Amino acid sequence: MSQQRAVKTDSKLEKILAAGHLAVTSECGPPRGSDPDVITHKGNMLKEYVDVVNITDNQTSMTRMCSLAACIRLKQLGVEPVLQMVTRDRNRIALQSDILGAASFDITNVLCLSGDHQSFGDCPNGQNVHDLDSMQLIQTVRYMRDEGKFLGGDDIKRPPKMFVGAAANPFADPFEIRVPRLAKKIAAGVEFIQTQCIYNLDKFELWMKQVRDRGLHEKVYILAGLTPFKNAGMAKYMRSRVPGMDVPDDVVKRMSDTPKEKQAEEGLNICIESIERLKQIEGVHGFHIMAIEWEEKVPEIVKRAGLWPRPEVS
Amino acid sequence: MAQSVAVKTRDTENVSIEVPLERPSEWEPEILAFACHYCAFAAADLSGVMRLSYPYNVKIIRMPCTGKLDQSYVLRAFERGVDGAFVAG
Amino acid sequence: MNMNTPTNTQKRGSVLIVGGGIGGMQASLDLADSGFKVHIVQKESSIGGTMVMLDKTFPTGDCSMCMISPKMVEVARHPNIELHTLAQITSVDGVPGDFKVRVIQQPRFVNKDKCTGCGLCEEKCPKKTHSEFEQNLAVRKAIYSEFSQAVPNTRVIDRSICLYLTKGKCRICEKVCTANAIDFEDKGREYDLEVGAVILSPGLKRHNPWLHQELGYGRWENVVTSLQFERILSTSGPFSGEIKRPSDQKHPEKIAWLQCVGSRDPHNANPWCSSVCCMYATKQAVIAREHDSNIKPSIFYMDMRAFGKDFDKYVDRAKNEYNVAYRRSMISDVREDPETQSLIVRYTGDDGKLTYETFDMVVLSIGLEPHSDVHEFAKTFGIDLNNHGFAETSVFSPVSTSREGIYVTGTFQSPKDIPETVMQGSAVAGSAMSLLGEARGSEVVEPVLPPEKDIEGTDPRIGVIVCHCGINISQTVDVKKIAEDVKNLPGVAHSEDMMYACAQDSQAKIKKLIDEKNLNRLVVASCTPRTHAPLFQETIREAGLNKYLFELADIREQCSWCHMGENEAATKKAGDIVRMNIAKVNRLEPVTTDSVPVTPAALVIGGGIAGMTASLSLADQGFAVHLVEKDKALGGLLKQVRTTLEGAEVQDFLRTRIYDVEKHPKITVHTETVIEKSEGFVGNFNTSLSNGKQIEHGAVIVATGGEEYKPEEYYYGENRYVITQRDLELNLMEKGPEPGSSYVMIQCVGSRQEPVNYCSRICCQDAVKNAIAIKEKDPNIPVTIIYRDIRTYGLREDFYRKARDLGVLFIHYEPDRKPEVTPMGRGVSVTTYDYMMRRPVTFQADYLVLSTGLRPHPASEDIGRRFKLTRNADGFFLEAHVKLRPVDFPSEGFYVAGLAHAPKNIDETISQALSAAGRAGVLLSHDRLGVSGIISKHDRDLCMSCLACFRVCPFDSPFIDKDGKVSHNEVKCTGCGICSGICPAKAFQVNNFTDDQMIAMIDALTENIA
Amino acid sequence: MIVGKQKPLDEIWSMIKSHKNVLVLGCNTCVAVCHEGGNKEAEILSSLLRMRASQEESGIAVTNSGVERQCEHEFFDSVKDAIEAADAVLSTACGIGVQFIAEKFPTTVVYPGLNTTFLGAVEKIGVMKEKCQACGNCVLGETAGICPVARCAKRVLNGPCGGSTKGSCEINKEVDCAWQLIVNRLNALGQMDRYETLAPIKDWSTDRAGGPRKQIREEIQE
Repeated sequence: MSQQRAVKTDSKLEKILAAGHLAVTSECGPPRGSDPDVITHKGNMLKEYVDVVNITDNQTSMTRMCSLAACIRLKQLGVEPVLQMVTRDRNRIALQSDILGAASFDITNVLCLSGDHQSFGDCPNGQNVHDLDSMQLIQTVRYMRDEGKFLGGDDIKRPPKMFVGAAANPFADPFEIRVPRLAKKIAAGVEFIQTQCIYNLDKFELWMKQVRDRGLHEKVYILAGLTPFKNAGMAKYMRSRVPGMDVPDDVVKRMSDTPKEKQAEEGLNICIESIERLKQIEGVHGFHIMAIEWEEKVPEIVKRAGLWPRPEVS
Repeated sequence: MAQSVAVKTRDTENVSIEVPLERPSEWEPEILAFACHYCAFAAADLSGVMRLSYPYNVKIIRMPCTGKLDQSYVLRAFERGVDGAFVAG
Repeated sequence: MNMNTPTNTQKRGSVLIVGGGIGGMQASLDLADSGFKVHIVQKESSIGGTMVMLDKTFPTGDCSMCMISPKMVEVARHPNIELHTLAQITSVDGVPGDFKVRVIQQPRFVNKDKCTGCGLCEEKCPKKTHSEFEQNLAVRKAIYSEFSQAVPNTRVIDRSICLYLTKGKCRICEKVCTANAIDFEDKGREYDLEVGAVILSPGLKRHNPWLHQELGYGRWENVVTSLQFERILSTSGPFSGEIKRPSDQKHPEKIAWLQCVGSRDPHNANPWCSSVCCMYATKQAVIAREHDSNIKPSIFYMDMRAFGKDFDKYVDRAKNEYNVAYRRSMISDVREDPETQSLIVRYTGDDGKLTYETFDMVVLSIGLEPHSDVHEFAKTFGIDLNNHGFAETSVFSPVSTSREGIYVTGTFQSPKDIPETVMQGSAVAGSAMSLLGEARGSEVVEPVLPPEKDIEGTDPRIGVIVCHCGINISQTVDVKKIAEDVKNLPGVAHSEDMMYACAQDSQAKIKKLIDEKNLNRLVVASCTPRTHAPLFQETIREAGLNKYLFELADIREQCSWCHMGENEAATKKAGDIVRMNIAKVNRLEPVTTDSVPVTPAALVIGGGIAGMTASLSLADQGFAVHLVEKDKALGGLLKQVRTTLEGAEVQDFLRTRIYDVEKHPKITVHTETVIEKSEGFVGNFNTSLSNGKQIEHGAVIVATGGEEYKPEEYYYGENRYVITQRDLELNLMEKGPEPGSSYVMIQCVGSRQEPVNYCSRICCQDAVKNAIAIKEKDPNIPVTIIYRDIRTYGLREDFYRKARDLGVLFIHYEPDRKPEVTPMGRGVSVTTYDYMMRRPVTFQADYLVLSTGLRPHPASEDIGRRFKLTRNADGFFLEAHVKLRPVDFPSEGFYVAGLAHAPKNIDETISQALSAAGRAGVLLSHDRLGVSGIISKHDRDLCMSCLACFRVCPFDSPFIDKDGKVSHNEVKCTGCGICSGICPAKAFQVNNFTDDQMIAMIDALTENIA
Repeated sequence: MIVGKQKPLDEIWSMIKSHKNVLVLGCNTCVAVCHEGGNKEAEILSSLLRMRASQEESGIAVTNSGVERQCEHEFFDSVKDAIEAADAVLSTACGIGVQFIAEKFPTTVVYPGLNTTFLGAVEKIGVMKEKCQACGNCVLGETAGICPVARCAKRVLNGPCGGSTKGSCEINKEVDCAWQLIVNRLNALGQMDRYETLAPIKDWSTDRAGGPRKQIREEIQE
């Protein structure tokens, strides 16, 4: 496994990764309402089986409970959250103040994203912000942490100690700039990456090879994103409707060839097989299992993929 | 106002079109034609040469080409009471 | 024979044209437009020839009359053309450049100056007879005009049947004629004409199928000739376009066309192929189905000869879209079923069995043949005829007869289609111009006109003339009431009605009125402006008024003639039409037309036979020529051809042609040169060449030629026994046929199948030529030609027969069952399916000869892009009009000749080159190019250069000027007004169609309802 | 140039139908070039409104006129009394013209005939596309001449985002992904090495976000 690296924050995820273990993270979407139990229920389910849990920030521009509140709920449950922040909805003042808010609850992981365009969500007529873009947000969080200063230049009393992450989509166009873009994010200060869900393993391996060629896998922890198919319909939807998603035809065919009642199980098998194959790829430091509205299956996946029990770090 | 009815056409879902009012018997419509000198105007001449007969309430304005038509001609005609206009070229 | 023989006598600036068909008309217009006096002598009472009898033409389906009637009107109205109808030539003396001809004109019995063509006499004449024009399917009177749009449309009395002229009774026509134009004392006359050159375009007679009793023409009523069927199709024909059986007027469902009636039939009719019947039969079948979709057409033929441009595509569309059934078998006889009067036909079906099929109608595709009096005709003009009775011409000078200074065009030279006839029309015009070059303009008198009255700032004083046109208008429209009603409209200074506004005396009266009443604008309410506006415009110009201060209100064709019997409504409508035009004329302004200088030089692109022939003809006409050739030497594709089908030596001819071009003082040859940059417009081009030269010229002739297709099929290139026709011709010439060897040829290699779906027209001739060459040298060498259709059209049919007589084997193949070739040790074996014996047959061939087609030259793509000349889907240049402007491009000043336009034979290329030179000569003969008055005027102050006009103008006349703003090139403008329709700033206004004039017309029309 | 789109006739009619005497005023520069609000379109619109009025038997009088540009004081002199005679003006200029009339004729009601849409270029006749947002602080020098602020749906300054597929933006196949164009151009110019330099956080104070802007040329100011 990769060698030890210095730990800069109290983030459990950073410690696990620095210790060279394969990290496992998951994701859950906060409710479209104020009921906290949705978070606590999902938190408890994932607690034993993953190291940290991402909380999405108004994913696909659908208005939901804010990511910060859900993270605080998880924190109170003893589950380490990853605060996702999109630059679509807040300008630089709101972003910095939310980071401080999260830091005050010792939330130590943040994922910087541009966010989906508001026309996908429930308020297509709304104005978007995009004061910063995702890379500039990475710079901002690292500046607040390492320099202890606001963007405006003033000092921050008790600066936030966040382990900074970002997303990466090896399958979006134009393919030839996807690795340079990762390099750019690293230059901006990103420390861990959670990739888009992987179905085209060949293309991912090619991307990883190019990452390794530039030695980027030693500069950033890369977590391979996975989403098991519940049924053939979901596979077809992901292939055609979700931008930047690369679902090869043979995977879709494999799903649609299996009879209806067995398709969920087949989806999980594909996920497990992918994890086995991803384990062999040098530079993959862990898995980000996004079981959208299927969180209950994460334990089974983690167990069957031989990633259980989770390592203990102090 | 004229009522309209929804009609399903080949490539669009129900498009609403005005239902034409039924025609009062003694009504004489005023029709105006904008004809291109080389083809439609010549065709009108030929129908005369062959003594074909057609209703008299159409009058023809000669133009160098139908491309010369300006919306303001047609609108002017409608504003001044013309009931129907066609462009032929 | 050299193009330009020096003669000592003084040359005449006039030309005699014998025959007023489309070929003669084209020649007359080209010559008259370039300053020559033209005399057209026509045997019948009206010009028009065969084309006016046709309903539609292939391959576009345009209506024949709409294309030819504007030409006829132009001929009748042209100041330099004099029509001698009902006339014949009896003798021709003199030398090239100075002939004296004697003309005998039959009496017309109607005074052409008085007769206005109103047609009252014809209506009242009691004596009827068969109408020759309607092919005896309808009747005409003793006093008649050949067809409704005859030119001149003066009536003529047929003295063989006129009751007065035969029995001294009747004279009704004289009584009813309000213009007292009837003159029974007319004796006709005899007179001489002195001309510089003579052009023979008498056309041809249709074969009379009465000879073939077995086909039943004349016995069974429902057997008609193709020309009769053409009249049946025509809306102005006997059944006004409704397809009916002559026997019971019922709508026929099954119609059969029998091809080659009187053609390709050496034993009891004509040996040659008439070239046009396959295509007109296909067209008639297609148009019949368009008239009546439940017609089921079948065509019985030997070879489907669709060799022209886009002809194959037309036949394919007939097969697939109009499901015309094509049966490859000849019909020997037609029997009638007495009860139904339908016709029974017998032929071998695809399954080889004899099949009987009943048809409601049978159309005999009759061929063309020389007039019966052709020998006497040839004697009069002192020209030789070939053995078939056509004018004797050579492949290399296809429009010159055996007698110098006498030329021939059209079907009298050999059977051909309308575009080739029109091409030869312009070609003979070009040749006559070369002969009489320096006499141009000598016999043409420019009318002297008084200076134009300046009406600036004066109020409108409009004269309104409302015409009776005999009774044509006044029987339906109350002419006097209209003249009265408009008397005190704003701007009207005088209004009166006249019996015949277009008559000579009325013209004089109008001029007097203009002077007396100091009128400055004129409205005439009578017939259609399209034919009569120029007449009145010239009259008011002669009275000192700018000719654009005039408008003609159409109250005959568009009112009285189509609302007969509804007098009250028609009068009201006519009143509206007259008021509308008065409102417009109130706002008319005088239009000054300027002109642009023309550089009397031409740029010819391509040094093949087409480019060289065009250059020589233009140089002989006196114009400088710059001939640009991309290769090292002139000659083009023809350098690889040894002899023509007729056996003439090509290389000798080519050498003399190159010598003539290189030594001609007026021609500058630029070899190894291409066009660098070219700009300008008609008459004023400026081109820089890759050899650094900068040339100014007024016209461009594109002769970029073609390229032979290098086959990839049938192992060509891999097996040395597989050669092309060119290779075979070369080694036949050098070594002759190998004794004991055998030859197999395959036709249509790389042609007539998608994506190259056109016929290259020359490969059948090449195959037959080479086959004959082999057989004549060694008769027992087997030669087999595997073909789809042998298209040796026209007089080339003789050589197809000669090849068969010499023992050449011809076997038919279908595209879906192509011959298979397997290479052997020596030579190849070829297997093909024989439709006669209904099984495959195999030949051992020492040599497999592929007849490869022609492709457009790759350089044409660059030339097309550089000069914005469009090309069709196959890559050949697109002419302005497939039938009537076959060598012009849509944009002025550009002409095409040779293979760049479409594949063609050597003589056709030479004809087209002469034609292009003729057309270019017409343009370059003017030192200034007048710009028409009805064009768009651009106001730069209103224009904000939004470029909308720049993008939509079909003639590229708006351009971005040096100051970055849009300017408008009036020379290129045709006045269509698309720019003024789209211009957001209303910066464009078309003379005589300005927005305020159009709005004024609309307001006038809607006065009583607004 | 400034591009606008005529409002639907129903919306315009509902605006003006309560008035007695309406003047439709065209502007003959930018919105005339895109055939939406020029003097000619004003004439057509007024004719349509007159016909609508007659269909609904309302006694409204609709006249039309036009000026060269509705963003310059002096051009209004020629139509001053026409405006004052009307109790409402329907201006088919862009938003600038409508507000200019409101400023110059305080007691005259003014309505917009157009929706001003964007600053754009004429791709081909009849097709206009947005190219610039006037952010006041141009980055085109760094992005090979293609603006991510105006032409990327999420104004990503270090793009492309994860949603770019086959050269199109995630929101709509018809919209080009600006960053795909930038990458193509950088490739064409052989400047791909510049792709990895991080674009700094942008100063939006010069943009509309910084408040309505004013620009003064000292030397030609009266």
